[in-house]
Amino acid sequence: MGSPACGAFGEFGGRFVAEALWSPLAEVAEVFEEALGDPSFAARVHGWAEQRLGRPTPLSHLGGLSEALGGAQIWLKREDLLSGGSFCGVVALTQALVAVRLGRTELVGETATGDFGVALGQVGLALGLKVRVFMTRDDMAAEPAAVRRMEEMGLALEPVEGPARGRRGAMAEALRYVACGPERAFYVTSSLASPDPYPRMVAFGAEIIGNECARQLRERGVSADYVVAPVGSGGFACGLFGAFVQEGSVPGVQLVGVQSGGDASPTKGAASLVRGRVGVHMGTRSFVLQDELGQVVTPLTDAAGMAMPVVGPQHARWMRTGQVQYVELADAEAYAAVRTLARSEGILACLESGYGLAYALRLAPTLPEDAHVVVGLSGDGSRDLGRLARARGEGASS
Amino acid sequence: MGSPACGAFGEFGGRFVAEALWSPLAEVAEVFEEALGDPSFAARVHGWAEQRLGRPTPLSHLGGLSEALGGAQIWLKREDLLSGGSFCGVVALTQALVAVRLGRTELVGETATGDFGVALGQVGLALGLKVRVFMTRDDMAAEPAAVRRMEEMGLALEPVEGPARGRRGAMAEALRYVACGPERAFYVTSSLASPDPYPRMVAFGAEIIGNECARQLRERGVSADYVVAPVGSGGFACGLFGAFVQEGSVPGVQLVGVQSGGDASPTKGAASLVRGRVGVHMGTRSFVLQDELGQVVTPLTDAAGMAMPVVGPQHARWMRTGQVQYVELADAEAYAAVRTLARSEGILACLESGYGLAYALRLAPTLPEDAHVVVGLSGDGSRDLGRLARARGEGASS
Amino acid sequence: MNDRLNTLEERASARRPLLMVALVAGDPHLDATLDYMGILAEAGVDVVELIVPFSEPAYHGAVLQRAMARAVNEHLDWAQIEEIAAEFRRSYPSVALVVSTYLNRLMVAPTGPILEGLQSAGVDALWIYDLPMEEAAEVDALSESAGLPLVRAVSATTSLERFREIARRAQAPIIWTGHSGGELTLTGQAFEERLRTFGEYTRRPIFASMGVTTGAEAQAVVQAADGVLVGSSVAWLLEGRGPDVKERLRRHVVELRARVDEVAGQG
Amino acid sequence: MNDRLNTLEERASARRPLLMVALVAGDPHLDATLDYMGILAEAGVDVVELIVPFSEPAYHGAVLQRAMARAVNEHLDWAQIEEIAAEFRRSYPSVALVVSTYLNRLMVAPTGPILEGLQSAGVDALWIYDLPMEEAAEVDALSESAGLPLVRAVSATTSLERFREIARRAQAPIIWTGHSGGELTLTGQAFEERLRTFGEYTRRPIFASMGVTTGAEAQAVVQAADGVLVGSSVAWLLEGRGPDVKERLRRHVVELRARVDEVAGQG
Ligand SMILES: Cc1ncc(COP(=O)(O)O)c(C=O)c1O
Ligand SMILES: Cc1ncc(COP(=O)(O)O)c(C=O)c1O
Repeated sequence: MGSPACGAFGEFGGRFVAEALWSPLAEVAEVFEEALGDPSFAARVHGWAEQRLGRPTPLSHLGGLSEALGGAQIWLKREDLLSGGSFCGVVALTQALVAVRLGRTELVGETATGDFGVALGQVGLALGLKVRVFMTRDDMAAEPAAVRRMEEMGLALEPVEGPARGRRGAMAEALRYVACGPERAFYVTSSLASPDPYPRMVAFGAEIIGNECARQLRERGVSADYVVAPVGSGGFACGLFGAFVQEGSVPGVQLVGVQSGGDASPTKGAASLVRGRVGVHMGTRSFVLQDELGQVVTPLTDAAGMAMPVVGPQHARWMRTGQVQYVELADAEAYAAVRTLARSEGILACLESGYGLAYALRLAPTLPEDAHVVVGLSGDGSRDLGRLARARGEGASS
Repeated sequence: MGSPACGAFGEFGGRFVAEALWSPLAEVAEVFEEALGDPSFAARVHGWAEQRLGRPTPLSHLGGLSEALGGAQIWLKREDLLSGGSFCGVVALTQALVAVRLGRTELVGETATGDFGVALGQVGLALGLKVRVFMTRDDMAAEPAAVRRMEEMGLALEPVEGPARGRRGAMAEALRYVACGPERAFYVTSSLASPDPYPRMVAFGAEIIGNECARQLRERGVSADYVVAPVGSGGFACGLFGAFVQEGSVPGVQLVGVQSGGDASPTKGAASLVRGRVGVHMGTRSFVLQDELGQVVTPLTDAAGMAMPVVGPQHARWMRTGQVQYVELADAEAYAAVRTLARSEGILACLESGYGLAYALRLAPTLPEDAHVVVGLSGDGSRDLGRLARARGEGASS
Repeated sequence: MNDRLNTLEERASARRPLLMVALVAGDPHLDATLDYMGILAEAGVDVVELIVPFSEPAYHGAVLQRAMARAVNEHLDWAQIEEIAAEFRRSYPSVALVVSTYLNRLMVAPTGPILEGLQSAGVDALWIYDLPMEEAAEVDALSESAGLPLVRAVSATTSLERFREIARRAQAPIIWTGHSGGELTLTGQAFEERLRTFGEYTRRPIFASMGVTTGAEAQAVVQAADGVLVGSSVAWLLEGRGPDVKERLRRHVVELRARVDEVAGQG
Repeated sequence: MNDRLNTLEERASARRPLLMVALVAGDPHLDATLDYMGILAEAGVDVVELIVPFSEPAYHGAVLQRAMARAVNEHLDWAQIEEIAAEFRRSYPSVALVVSTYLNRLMVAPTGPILEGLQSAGVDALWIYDLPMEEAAEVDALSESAGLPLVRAVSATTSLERFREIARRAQAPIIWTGHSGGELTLTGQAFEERLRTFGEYTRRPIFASMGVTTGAEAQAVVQAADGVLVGSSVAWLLEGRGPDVKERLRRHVVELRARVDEVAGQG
């Protein structure tokens, strides 16, 4: 089946939802479009991002590691420095400001690791909104610190029962809640793989990251040859690539999205763009990891942020047009890359970022010293310390 | 006894160390003074602070909370947003760059919560230095995540045995290690209460925070009536106050340092400036919590960063001159303030910051709406979540 | 429109309340499903909804999510669904049959032939939960050429204007999804008023899915709607199983039928 | 300079190696300390160092840290220290006595009177661990007017130029702090050379504190230094206690004395 009618990215995207959600989402889309045309909206987003979320994050040149690798200069866009994942922050912020514009009084979202729930609390409470967060019982048990943090903020935390299906189960519950009270509740998501207008709104928030990065490169007099980012559902990468993808705007830069190949056995892993087929899941038409019957496959990967069976529609289009190259790397290589970075530069990246890093570590030695490779670090590795230690114990990659 | 000869702040400060450390510290002082006269040093510090540590941190106006309190406008300097305590970052950075200038190859420091050890790793490895961190066994057991993080970075972690005395025991061991190899090892500390030139160096790094804050206030067209900060050994407060304390430069601003009064019984707590007497401890002449025999008293407070029996000499001087007002507040009030901030604005501050916040929450309603109170948040409250939950359980303050 | 769908409209116009009951295909296995469909037909349902299970049933509540999770393990393909539909049609030529699923399950192969296969097997209409009108253009065309009309859903968030457009396109029953897998989105009077208003703009029967578990609730629903759709209470009954599950299923549906029929000719 | 300090200088000039042994006052209690001091005197030490415990012994190793932690519980004030010094002086008029502590303990009251009290009680010199020359101006003046000279420390990080300034001010033995509570900072030849050079610039005897635990080690130290300071091995022995602790203390010091004396007249 062909292109979606609403919020299309070429043949991808769309608003594939139950009827109960159509009109609420249409209303959100309408207000979001209106906001895009209002310069004061962008100013508010940028003001809050700077004054409340602590943006911009820096761009760090890794002089030592680049020299050790003996090739291209490696640069990191440092989303790891802001606590809790600054990607979640800008994404929650943009949507929360749309909610305020719509006169909604309650933000409703789902969280898997807890980061997005915390981000919703940070921006929602600051804006005087109520905040309700759906999280599966399994995820709650796995992330007690994030749960405690949300409790301290006084958020309404909704444990989701039923077959444990990570973010997807919680998302369904959150949407259902919104469908019951769309005049006050506003659905907010961190997933680029979502029904229109969410992929557009997530990208709008996340693009702050790429715009900063492009400006920082200009200020440092550097033109990037490669921009590399991890791709789970793809929000962070979409934001980082956004400033570079427009034809002509930054000529000659190769964009690379790196997905998790799990333990490197071909039928597992989370590389939706490499091993998925076109389908509709989570309200959007995109690449979906699925079996021959159309049942969605649960990806197996150690990186929490990468375990998504469907990718944002922007990436599906960029793969089709060839504007971005997508590859998969095994978990073991991501672990090794995280460790290399920690030991050489004292920067502890999250495992998710390890896939992009690992690609850069392979790539840099093949390039001349005046080439520049930018890697997007999407977050800090505190949460992965246990996994890193176990992976080292198993000798997976040391 | 009177004023110290070296690194004096009025009658406070000095370099009260064993002979073995005198010359190494004198050499550090000399190079530090030379660096202060070299504009390229300041440029390097600021460049790394921005490009590697992610400074500046934002200044946030709390519109909602200020309105709810019905008085002065509350502003927060947001050191909580940078992971691991950005105060540690700038302080480690400044000293590490002095070490590089001196041609030293190894940074040696102590850490209690682990934050400073991580910060040493971050800046030391980036600068191509080896990093050795001393930490008591008790502190290591209490902070497994920080220990794992330092292990991932490949730092030389030195467990300190002997009577558990937190940072003080580890500091003694670190200094002793440096005394054995002063031609390669460089001592680095996060404590403002330390022998010269460390109080000057710590302040030089931390003042970046106050300078940013003063500039941000100017940019927002605001002139602060109060600047409030928590004071343990006082490094963070010293950095924040630095830009405001010079007579004439910012007229009319009242500076307030808030210490922990522990459980509010008069002989406990950590309020060295309120309840201490002049003495020499940790190499500096300042206010020391001590008994009538001159034995140092271990402060009892729930806030890790506040449990210091001696305060940096700058604060001792400012108390004498009246340039800063110092008060103590009970732990229970700090818990309540952290919770109020979390619930009203979605910002989870560390318990340490709760003392300053609590003061501001008392103060704001007594002031007119056009008054401005700036509170320095020294870090994020992830580490205090367990304590907060227990304090709530005990009904201490809810 | 085929005879069975015509009959539903006629009954609705005659104020004879309609009963639709849903079953998850393959819960717990395909043969059982055929037996259960027979029981529904014998007990007098007007329409059987045969749910083709999907691994991600985002718009179903916990009971049907569990039923689908069980059924997914049966790995049913479209040929098996056609078979079961054809078998049912042979035994019960006059009971309407709606197949329902999520869009992704129709995208594993060219969709046109899947629709044609279902139509030939005697399926009367297809309900795709996550395909709103605006995104349906292509499926509409395929549905038209396959002669397999789409069931359209409406809800509490559907404006009257939007309802009229949906109704204009509808060639099969319309379903009011009045509970979103859990809570009712409109209750009591508001529900009745909305249904009455909508009813004025369409001749298609409107079934309401309201989380009904008892005959009394079903009866209340058909005071306002042309018919009632009962789903999770049946899946819940089947989940318990045990030796007398078929008899309990039969009694449940007979009770629903009886209570619903008490409303005949009223309103 | 008093007679006892003069005697030390004369012995050093005559190449008669000196022995100084340290005890923590109040470990485990004050009476025991007086007994232990007597044992040292009887066993022939030239100098007793009486360590006044401080809660934060930053420049001591683990053994003396533990000893001080025990002694801090005895809550000794300066009057008690004076008493014990006076008592010792009455019994042993010719054994030199150095009192040592951290600066903070001298700041609880006007420092001049504390120094005067110690001097009157028969203390020969005062060693303040954390008071380097540059910060000592005021204490120097008080020490001068009280007639209680300061022991000065030197170390591997002390330059020759700095040593000469320290030596110039010294009115009492100088102590080479050659280990920093653990590792030696200079070993073997380097240590000997440095001591020899320093020795050329002062008439004050230089005691070396080198973590000595055995007679053989003590003997090695006095090959290069005028005397040896033994501290933690004694504290370690006392820490074990048991019924025969005094006898073991006596034997340890007698052995140190004997081995040290074997070097007499050499070098
Ligand atoms: C201020 C500053 N200077 C230099 C560097 C790295 O310098 P180089 O590329 O010369 O190693 C960094 C890296 O982050 C930096 O922040
Ligand atoms: C951009 C921006 N606008 C506004 C505010 C607060 O606004 P107000 O003081 O109007 O509540 C903040 C607070 O941090 C902010 O960051």
